[in-house]
Amino acid sequence: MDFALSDEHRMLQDTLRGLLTRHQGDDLWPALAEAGVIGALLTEDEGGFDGSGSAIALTFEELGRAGASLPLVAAMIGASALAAAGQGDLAAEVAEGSARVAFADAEPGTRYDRGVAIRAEGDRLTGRKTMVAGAEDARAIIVTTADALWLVDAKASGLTLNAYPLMEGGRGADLTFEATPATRLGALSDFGAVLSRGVLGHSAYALGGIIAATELTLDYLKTRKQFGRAILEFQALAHRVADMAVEVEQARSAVTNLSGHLTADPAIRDRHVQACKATVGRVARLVAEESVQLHGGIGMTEEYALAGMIRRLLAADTAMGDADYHLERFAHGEPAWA
Amino acid sequence: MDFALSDEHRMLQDTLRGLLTRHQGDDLWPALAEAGVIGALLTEDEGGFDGSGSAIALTFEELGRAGASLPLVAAMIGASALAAAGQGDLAAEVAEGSARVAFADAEPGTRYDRGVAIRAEGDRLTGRKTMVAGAEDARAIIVTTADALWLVDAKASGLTLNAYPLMEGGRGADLTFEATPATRLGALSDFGAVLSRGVLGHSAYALGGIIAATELTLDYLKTRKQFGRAILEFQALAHRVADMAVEVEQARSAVTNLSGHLTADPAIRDRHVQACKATVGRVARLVAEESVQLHGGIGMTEEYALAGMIRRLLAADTAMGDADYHLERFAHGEPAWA
Amino acid sequence: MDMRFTPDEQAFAAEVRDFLQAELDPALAEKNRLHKPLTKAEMEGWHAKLNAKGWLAGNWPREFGGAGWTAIQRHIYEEESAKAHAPRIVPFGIAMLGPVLQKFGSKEQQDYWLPRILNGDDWWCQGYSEPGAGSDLAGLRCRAERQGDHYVVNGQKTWTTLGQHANMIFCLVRTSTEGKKQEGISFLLIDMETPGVSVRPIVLLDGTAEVNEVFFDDVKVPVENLVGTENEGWTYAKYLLTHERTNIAGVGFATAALDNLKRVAKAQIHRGKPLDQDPLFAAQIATTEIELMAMSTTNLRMLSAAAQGQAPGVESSMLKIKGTQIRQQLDALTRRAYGGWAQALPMETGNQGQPLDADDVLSATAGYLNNRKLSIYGGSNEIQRGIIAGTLAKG
Amino acid sequence: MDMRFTPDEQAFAAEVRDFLQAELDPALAEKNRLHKPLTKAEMEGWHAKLNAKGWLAGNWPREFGGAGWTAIQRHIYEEESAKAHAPRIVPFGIAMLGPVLQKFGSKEQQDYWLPRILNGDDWWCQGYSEPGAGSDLAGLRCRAERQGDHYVVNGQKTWTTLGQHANMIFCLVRTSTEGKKQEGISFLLIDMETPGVSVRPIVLLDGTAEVNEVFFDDVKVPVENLVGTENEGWTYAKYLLTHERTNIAGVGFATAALDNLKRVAKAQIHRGKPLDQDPLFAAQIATTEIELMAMSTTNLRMLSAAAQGQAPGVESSMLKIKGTQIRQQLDALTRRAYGGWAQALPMETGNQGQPLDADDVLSATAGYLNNRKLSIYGGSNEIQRGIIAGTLAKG
Repeated sequence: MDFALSDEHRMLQDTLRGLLTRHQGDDLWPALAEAGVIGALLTEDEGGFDGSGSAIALTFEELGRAGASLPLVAAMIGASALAAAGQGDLAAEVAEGSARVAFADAEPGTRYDRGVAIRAEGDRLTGRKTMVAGAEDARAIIVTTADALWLVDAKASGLTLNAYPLMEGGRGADLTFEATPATRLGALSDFGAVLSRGVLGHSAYALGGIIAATELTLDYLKTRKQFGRAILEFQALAHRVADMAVEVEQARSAVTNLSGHLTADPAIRDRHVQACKATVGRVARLVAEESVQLHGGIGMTEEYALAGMIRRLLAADTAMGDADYHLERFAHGEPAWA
Repeated sequence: MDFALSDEHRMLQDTLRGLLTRHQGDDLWPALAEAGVIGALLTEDEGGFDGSGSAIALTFEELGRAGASLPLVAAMIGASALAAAGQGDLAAEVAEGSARVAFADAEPGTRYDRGVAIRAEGDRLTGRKTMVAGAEDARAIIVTTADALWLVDAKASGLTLNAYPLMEGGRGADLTFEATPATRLGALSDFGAVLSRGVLGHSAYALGGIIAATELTLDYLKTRKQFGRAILEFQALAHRVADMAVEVEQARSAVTNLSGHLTADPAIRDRHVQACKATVGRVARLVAEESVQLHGGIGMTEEYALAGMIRRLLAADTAMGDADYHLERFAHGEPAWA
Repeated sequence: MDMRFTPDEQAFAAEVRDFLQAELDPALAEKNRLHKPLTKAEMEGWHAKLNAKGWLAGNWPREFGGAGWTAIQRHIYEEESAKAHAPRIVPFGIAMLGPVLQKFGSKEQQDYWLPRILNGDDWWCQGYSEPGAGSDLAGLRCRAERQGDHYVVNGQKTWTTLGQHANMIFCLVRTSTEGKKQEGISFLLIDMETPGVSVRPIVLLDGTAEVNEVFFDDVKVPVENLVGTENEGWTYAKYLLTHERTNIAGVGFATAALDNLKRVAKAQIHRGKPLDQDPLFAAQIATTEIELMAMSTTNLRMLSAAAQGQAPGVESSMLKIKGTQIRQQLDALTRRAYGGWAQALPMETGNQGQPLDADDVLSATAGYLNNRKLSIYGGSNEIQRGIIAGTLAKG
Repeated sequence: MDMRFTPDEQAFAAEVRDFLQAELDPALAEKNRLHKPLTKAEMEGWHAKLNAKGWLAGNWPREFGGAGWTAIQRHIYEEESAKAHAPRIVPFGIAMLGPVLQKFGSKEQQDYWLPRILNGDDWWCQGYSEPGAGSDLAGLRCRAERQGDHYVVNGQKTWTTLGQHANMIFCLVRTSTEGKKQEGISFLLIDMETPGVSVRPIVLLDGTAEVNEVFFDDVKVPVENLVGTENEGWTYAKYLLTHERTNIAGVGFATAALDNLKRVAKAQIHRGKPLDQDPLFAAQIATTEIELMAMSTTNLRMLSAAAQGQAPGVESSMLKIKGTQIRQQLDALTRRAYGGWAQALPMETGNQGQPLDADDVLSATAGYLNNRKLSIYGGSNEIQRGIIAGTLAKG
């Protein structure tokens, strides 16, 4: 039993921390791609060189700590799904960073059902997807329907795009499909391993944000004085910080569990997918709400670093099914992907 | 709008407080009956002289504050159901305190379903009821089945009784029926008003216990010193006491709501039945657990007054459907009695 | 015990509903329902309609031009107008400054300022909090130095809600540093067009800009703008805070939010069915509705006790805590009902596109984020817990 | 990263399971599962079997007759034995006093007392808490005065678990009132058959009588029963407390409790179906199971870090809090699964009848009530929160 990072992963972590200090915004993606970070998320078969749970978890945790908003989960899911479906060329381009793909999962009018606002007829899609991160920059879009995964070219006929800023910081879009030609990559359940890696990515990203928000809050409470004392000296608040710290460890362990069971038997893996998302989502919201409350007014302001953290935490809970969604499926003993 | 007690009810309250100070144990029942307390729970048609929500709420709240364990809800339900079913003579005897009845509702093997362990065939009952308070002293037993209310004579053939102490302080029994002759009083849903009064009784009793436990805890925290200060001066604990105080008001209002809607349209009444039991049950458990925790070790001991309060609070939550049971029915928009 | 409103009160409720039906522009109500910021003109227009009806200052005595409503009537008005999504009456002049002037102001101040409040001649804002004095309000440091017939004010105020619209601000300022920190505070009325006053908006995490910082740099304020006695301002400040706490439970807002949540849960699909049929979500709605049923009665119990002359105790602190818990829970559930659809936010600053058909979704996210303030401002819930515990400790 | 146990550890786990299979009397396991108090003979019998196997003192080094297990091995033993409902090893001699004597005792004390612990010659109990010194342990007042070659002890101890079976007690006593309250405490071994020692049972709210008060009235204790140095006992006490916190997460107990809860929920009927098919109850079970999955890994992460020599920080406090929350939640759910059937309690004092076929129901109620202690004793959860916050404040 060994929970420490391997030497390779420690190097990857160092690389990431350096990159995230030096690069921001539009600059960051090419820097990550050049440093091989996308490749670290993918196996050799997928055009990368690692693709392990540990590599995925540590990469997204670092991105989450730094608050970088990138559709990197989409790249990972995309390259992986494309490779599995025999579209190796595009997968390789995504892996090396020369092409981007988006992942269209959420739909209007439903919480997390798939196929409510979109339907497939033959090899054409009609309907709408929403909150598609990075859609404006994508060469192709991976689309979920009720039971399948599809590939749609960004320039395909009948596809219109309406873009806007996302809560988490990047940009997203509504995609409207009108008999848009699409390639069926396979049944949703065939891509359980791929999608589970997506959940790990979002969860580790949330974990990074949880840690950052907790540290910022603790720092504030240690420094800021009220009634002549550091706020952290008020026992009622100190105990709430302690409870937050306990939950942060729960979130870390949930990510560790999924990371360690990514290649396990699907039934076991899916329980960890659900447990991970349920735990991390719950803790993300708790930390978001408690951080604002413990800060007081300043925690409500856009100027202060917490605001963006809060929104990213909420978004990470929401991506690919929130805590309630996965808890409910866990409780019913249902698979994660069906 | 007036939430104050009427003069009559203030007198009833004074009478009760006096009686509960002077009488305990076996002595209490005849004293209450003689003072007309059972009559206050019943309408004139039922052999009493009041039977209003206010009278019921204040009576059971006082009993709950004093920690008196009596099957008085059974007497109220019994007399009321008997009167409604045309069994006025027995009802009158119960009202004046010369006969007692028990109310057999809970069953083994189920949370709160009725008719799982007992069934009716013709006018005979077969099966088992459990946790029947006051069964040893009862002349007759009111029994619930899946859809009806029955009257069984305590000496009826095929009825065996196995008695034991109840958690709340009194004694109860398992009743085993073997083709035991019974009188069908009517469908369960016909007795919605009667049963709702039972819920009000248990809830107000719990409210009295909630108040008593909160006061005892507050008193302890004010008096007892740790690390050289009164425990209540520790802010983390003081804030939890404040949260308890807020919830006590919620419980009080829930009881007020049911008390004020006891004779409302059944659909509205039932929502208040469910909301009342859900609120009071939740607060009862919260106060029970927080009181023990805030006391520390002494709160775990049988010798200290809290122990009995805790058990009575748990029992009151459990009687006639706990908080979860009623919440679930409220959420589904189901009637309380069906 | 009688839980019903009196016939008079029921008639009054009907009159309020009729008024709202006749006077409230549905477009304005819809905008308000969607948590979209109203313009200054929209708020002033609504004030003018209420003033024409004589209802703008429900809480003021008739002698000052108010409606002289009972606490129950005020409650009824607030409930009905929240349920109809009417704009909230901007509280700074009506609910806060008015009562202070009526109790502690000079005859001249009353005669001059009170009619101007009713007529909308001034837009007031509140200068209480400072960057270093939030929950610890008495720790404020904004200085006012007497120089002849003027005070000269230097310092900063913050969390000044709707200050961007205001031409007047009432401020707590420090006129003495001797004695306890509660001593040496004075209550000043400051014209925001005086040289040296500047306002800077604070954007909140939901993207709105409804609060501000206000800076004072050698601002000259005539001494006749002092309310009451110098260094006695803490007394007036506390008086004002108790008035700020009217309608603290927010039952009407919660009722409107619950209705909206049920509407959303009926429309959103979950596991192939309307979300309100999902046992877990239905139980979460039910839990909150049951809490609201109880709190609503707690609120009435306390109003009724106050109407019968019972001195208010910690009731307002209890209602503040439970009221904000319920509203924040409703906001959280509404946002969560939208699931993966709720990942965008209508930032006021820089409009770079909006999702399609998503006004309600955006408002749910913004409402959730914005209402995190409920448990922070007006005395945070932690401060309220301290007040309750302190009272229980003495009792 | 590798989450699996090593082949050696897996083999050890199998050996533990084989041992439990061979040696654990099913009737004893069942009694333990039902939270029924075990007799002294039953506990001693189990100790003897473990001692014969060399496993009674897993935590002791081999030089003292222990098994010298790693932290992981101890974890595996505790997990497997909890899942099999084996009796818990009575901790006072093995887990608490043993390590203190090994670290701070004289050669004579080690040679005399340690083998007696293993052989079951003595039954030890713990004299730490006092009526006025619970969470504030250092505030203890039980006095020991040196008189020649004896100490004379006067005072009272409380919460002395299983003290009714004990012939020996290790005590913290005050030998000086000078300096800080942590100074002036000494660690004494006291023969409970000495004149002046008396034991009074404390009945708990679940009806059990497993804890006691112990009174000392001019009790003479030979000076050779002082462990270490006079007035230095606080150091030894703290050392003992860190050892008491082994297995603080209670993952094995929680796993067994979860299995039991699922069994009960499958059998109990709710709305005409097995309770585990009720969406609300299933979600509550799932919530707790998910918490346990995470905590179990938190526990292993911390064991693994400790095995690699990382200094322990606030981990044990975190595991104490989360571990007790999970166990108390499981206990609450199990009791609630029985619904209206769970209204009786098996009081040890005065047997006046028992409900039919209700052993499991009674044990659920008793287990729920008894385990409220988990968040109180061994440093209450409030104390643990203080430790965590204090460490974070310094970090």
